[in-house]
Amino acid sequence: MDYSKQIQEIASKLFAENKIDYFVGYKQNSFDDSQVPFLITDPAEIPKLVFTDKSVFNLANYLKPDHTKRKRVGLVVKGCDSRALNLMLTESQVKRENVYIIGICCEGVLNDKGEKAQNCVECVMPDPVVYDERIGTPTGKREYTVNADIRELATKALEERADYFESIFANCIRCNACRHSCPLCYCAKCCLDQETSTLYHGANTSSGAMHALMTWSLHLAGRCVDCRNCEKACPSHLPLHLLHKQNESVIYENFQQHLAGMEKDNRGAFYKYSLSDPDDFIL
Amino acid sequence: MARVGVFVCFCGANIAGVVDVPAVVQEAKKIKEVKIAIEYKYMCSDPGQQMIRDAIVQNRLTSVVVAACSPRMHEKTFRKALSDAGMNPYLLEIANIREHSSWVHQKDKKAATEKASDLIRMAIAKSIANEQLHEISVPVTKRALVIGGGIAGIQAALDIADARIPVTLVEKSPSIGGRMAQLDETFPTLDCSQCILTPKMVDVAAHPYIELIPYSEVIELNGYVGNYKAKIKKKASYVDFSTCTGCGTCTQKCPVKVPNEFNMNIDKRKAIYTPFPQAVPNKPVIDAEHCTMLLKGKCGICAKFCEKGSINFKMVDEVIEREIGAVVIATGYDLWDPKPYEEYGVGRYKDIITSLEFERMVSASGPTNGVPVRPSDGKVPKNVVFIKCIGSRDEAKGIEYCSKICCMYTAKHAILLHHKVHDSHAYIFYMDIRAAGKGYEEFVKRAQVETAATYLRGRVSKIYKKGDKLMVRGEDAQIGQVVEVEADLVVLATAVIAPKDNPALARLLGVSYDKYGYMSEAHPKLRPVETAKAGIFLAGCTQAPKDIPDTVAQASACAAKVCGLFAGDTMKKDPMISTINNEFCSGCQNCVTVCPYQAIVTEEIPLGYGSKELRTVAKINEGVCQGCGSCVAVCRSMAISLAGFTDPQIINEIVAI
Amino acid sequence: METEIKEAQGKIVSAENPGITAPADWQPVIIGILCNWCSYAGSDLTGTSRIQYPPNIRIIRVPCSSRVDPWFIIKSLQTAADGVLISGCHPGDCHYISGNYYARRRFLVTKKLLNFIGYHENRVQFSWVSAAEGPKFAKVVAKVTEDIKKLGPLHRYKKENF
Amino acid sequence: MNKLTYFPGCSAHGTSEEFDHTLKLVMKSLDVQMEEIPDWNCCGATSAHVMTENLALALPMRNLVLAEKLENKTMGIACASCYSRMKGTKKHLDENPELARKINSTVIDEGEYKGTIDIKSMLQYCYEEIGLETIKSKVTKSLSGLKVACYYGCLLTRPKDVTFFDSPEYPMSMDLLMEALGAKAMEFDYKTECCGASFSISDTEIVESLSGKILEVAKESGAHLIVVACPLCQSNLDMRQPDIEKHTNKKFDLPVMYFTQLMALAFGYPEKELKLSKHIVPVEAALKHIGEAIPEPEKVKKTKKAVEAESEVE
Repeated sequence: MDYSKQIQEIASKLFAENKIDYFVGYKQNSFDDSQVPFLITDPAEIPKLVFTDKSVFNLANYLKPDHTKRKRVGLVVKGCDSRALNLMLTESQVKRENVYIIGICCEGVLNDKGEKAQNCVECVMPDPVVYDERIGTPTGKREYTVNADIRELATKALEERADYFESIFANCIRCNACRHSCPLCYCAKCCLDQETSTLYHGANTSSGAMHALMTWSLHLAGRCVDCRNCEKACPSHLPLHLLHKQNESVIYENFQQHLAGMEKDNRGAFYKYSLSDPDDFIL
Repeated sequence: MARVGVFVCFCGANIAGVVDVPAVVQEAKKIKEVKIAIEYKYMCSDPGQQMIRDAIVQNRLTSVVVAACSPRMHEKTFRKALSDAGMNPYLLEIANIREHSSWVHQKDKKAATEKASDLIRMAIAKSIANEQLHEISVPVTKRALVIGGGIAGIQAALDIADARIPVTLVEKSPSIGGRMAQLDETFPTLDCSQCILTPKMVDVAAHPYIELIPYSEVIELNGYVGNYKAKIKKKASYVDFSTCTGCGTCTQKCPVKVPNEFNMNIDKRKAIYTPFPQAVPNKPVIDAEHCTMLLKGKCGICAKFCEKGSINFKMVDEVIEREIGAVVIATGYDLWDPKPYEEYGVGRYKDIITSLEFERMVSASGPTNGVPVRPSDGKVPKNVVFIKCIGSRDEAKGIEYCSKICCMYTAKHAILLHHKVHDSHAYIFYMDIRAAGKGYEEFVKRAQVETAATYLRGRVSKIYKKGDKLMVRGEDAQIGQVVEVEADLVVLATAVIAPKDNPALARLLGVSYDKYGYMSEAHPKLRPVETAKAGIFLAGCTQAPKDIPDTVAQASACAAKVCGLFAGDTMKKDPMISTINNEFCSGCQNCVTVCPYQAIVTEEIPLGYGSKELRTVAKINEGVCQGCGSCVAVCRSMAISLAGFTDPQIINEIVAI
Repeated sequence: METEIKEAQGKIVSAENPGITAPADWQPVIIGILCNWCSYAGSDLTGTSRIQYPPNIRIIRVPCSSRVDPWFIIKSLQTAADGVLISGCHPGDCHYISGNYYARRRFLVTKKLLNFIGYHENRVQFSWVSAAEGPKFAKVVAKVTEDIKKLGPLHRYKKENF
Repeated sequence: MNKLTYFPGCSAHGTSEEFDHTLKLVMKSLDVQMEEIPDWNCCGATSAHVMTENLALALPMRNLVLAEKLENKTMGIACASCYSRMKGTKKHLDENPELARKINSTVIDEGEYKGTIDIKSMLQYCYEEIGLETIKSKVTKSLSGLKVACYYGCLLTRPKDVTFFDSPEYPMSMDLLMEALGAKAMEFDYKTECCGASFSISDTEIVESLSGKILEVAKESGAHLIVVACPLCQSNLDMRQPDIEKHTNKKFDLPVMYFTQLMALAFGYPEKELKLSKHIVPVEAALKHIGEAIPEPEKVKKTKKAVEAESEVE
């Protein structure tokens, strides 16, 4: 898929009609064939905008900083990105009138190995759920499948899993890149922050990392849209999606098939309840 | 640097008998923040409390740990001791080493002692993180809203008003009086219901502190205890009460006839009507569903005959607002529809009626002038069969619970029948006779002996027609045989059920209700008149089936509660509630969605110091917050903290172990 | 997986984490977080009715089970606790109307997540205990203690291990 | 041409031959093709389930398995107790698949039980599947003038959560069916009372008292005859009637006919087709009433007081 042309046209139109102050899209990376997020204020730069199956990042993240928050922004979102954006709207982090959303009916993006990324293979909603303008042909909601890695890990012995995760947590350097890259991690004070960490998680150890990442993933439980920004940002390449997908699968099967950000005003699964929620695990 | 005092109680042998108190005290002394650790026989005794007060002063303590019984027991006692010593009472922590150690590990003294030390260490750790808290005082609007003008509502309103507290009494029908007004005589004394009720009704109308709003409903309630705002919808009566004299000409002249619900539809009333002669207020209203003028624009006879010109067909519903401090719910009860009893021929046989229909017939002011008659042919019945537990205690057809009053009023009906029709005979089929109450058992005896009513223990399996008689076939369990009674009239003691719009009202008021639709009390034994929502109280059958004495008692209890609430100009409130740190609040409003009391609202604050731009943050309404902490646990940015149970306090406890 | 404890020369070895042994008389530490209105009152009743239960549990009082943030559990496992028990009012009985319903959702997800990263499911348990259920509270504590004993001491992610 | 899988039950070929026969006639003129289950067996009623539960389940189950082999999925059952056993069994098996598999594998060789059959009593079939309108349209000889008391017996509508048909206590389907044929269905309170069938062999006295009561109330209702939908009811009320009359020294002579016989009559079949010779209590006299005019019941005279009340009313 290559929607660069359309996006450039829309961008120039928006600037021309003075509908936006910023436009956030993707541009070709200078040193390899990957792409990077690209925020432009000057229409002259519009030709640099591209969108292909290498446009991996979730740009909703760029609505977090105050300066974009308060400007009129034109934004390119894929299915998953739009779900994140939807949740940001629901949690009133973004004013709807401040964003002009260009929704892409996504055909899936590639991972570093050049094959279709796992989250795209397992994608439940390739079409944008919120947009002003839609590009491509919608293919509709797909059936939910439990993440392959989760299924595989579930077959492993408890102890094996424990060792595996201990090794993961041991490699966390507590740089918080995951937090910064997540569009839904907009809190002013975060469970990952060091000044809270002494109280909450102890030092920079696998123990601390376990505590920090677990708490973090629980803060995103029922909200994570599986865009994998965190994973892409992680310098030690931790498979962070495992924690999120695990929670997602539990929530999906137990809480009325809740999926984050699918509809407007559908908050995370922890902010509502049903009388019929499972009770058998309680003595 | 924290300076903690630890005070360990022997509680006689209750604690010391199992826990090695001196050892525990030594353990406590090892902790560096602990400035003083002492033991005493009974800490809750005056000398015990004196020890604490002295220690606080002498050691300039910053927090106090009392290791004794459960905080649910003596927290208040010791808090008082602290404040008497000039210390903030909320710097107290209690280590529960009795209920949680000495009493439950009596066989393992060593473990019990270790556990006691741990519990104390936890309490110390927590107390170090304790903050000074101050009771919140909220202003009170001294006006009560009473919903429902039956005997419960009337009693509550009068008692509150007699304490010179203004009351707004809202009744949805045109007149107050409720079910009791429909009754003829009341058990167990057989005094005339009307005679004892109508004076109270008049008092309500005349009382300077009562604002009676008939023919209206509460449609909205906002705010919190002491500071509620209620919206009340006054239904259009099409009669201007200010000018109407209640002469009744309109009612006489009105040509439209409608089944009379006050008389259980046995006879008819007019489209413009007062429900019953003693109605309060005694002003007619027009029933818009049946008035031909309102429906077809023809007629208007009432208007022609009204000398005062009080009829106004243009009148519309009006919504008024009242500021109130407390609410009393007294919506009463409905009766269960016995239609499912097909084997009795309910609905097919006119001569099978419900108890309330019978009640209306024997009522002197009733549709048959106090004489029971067969609806089918108007003959006066000789043999009358009363069947109890119709719908009550019946999982299959009705509801599980016992309606409580049927045994008594059926006995009453037997007696009344005897009074009205001397040569009649009453047969009563029953499952049990439940006559617990002052003079109740004697009353039942009276029915059995004086009026020679035949009590048959067993269920009726069948009613069938024979000529113009109803053959009632049932079991007499005491002789273990099937018996058949030839009846002229069958009276079904149908179950008491919650009014059908109770759930809607409950949701609107924010109180909880049970599966039957009855309003739920805060505690089944110890808080039977309060709801879980502060400032809202329950009177009468809205909470559960009750007889008149119980209803009146509960209504007066509500009044006492309301008066207590209004005792001061402000209300003291436990300070253990949530507070929001704007700095960290990102305004996601997830806390707003989880708060069970709608205690969290949003406010706009400047983005930064002196900045023009605004941002949204959550705001706790002190008066409403009950301190459950739901919001704290869902606040990812840790912007909310719950006084008394802050994250540092709890974490300190965990880490201390 | 097999979680029975093998007796090995007067030492107990948990099959959950082999290599970790403890003296045969090892006693687990269990942190219990109870809601004030039902479970804490229930535990008080257990006391007043003198019903005996294992002394391993250390009880923390919170107003409502909905106050329990998942990281209290994680924190407990990271520090002294070998197991955690959290108890609240029965569904429908919550003193705060709906608190325990929200809590229930968090608990399920937390329990599964912990199990996913390698904690045995019995390490963290939940119960509904009403103010009237003194005997039940004793039973619950006994059961949880028994379960944890089977699992042996918890070694992973303990702060002192680093 | 609708198809219907038919389970006659043992009595259809014996005591209730007239039922079976007229049923077939009626279904023919209603253009329903009945397919009798090949090699069907006893439903186990009244005897099996007092002995061993599994046998009581196995017997009907085999019939269901056989029925599932036929392509039509609706089964019509003549006898009320067969109906009750079949439908009860199906419910039980569907609720306990484990048990179903067990019984299936151990005693039933005819194939695997799927639970795909929809079971209806013949009355239910006429009322729900065919419908009163169609039935009305087939009537060539109205039964006007004939007063009937419809007796459903205990099993046709009970238990409610097994049959899911009509009211368990005061059903009306047969009454309406009779009205459709032109007859007048009388108000009859004992329409679902027990006739004592299960004691019809062991303790006839009980039967006599119970059935006696039913006859008495039926007579009281002013009916010329009783209409039934179950062979056991029929034999109890009809065959035992002389004894009951002797026993209670009351005179009833209430013929007891199957609803299908009356349908056949109304559909214009000659009387001889009804096999009236099968009846103990002679029917002919009762059928004479057909064509009579029924006088309107005179209005009940009301007392003065009632009239006053009325005047207040109208």
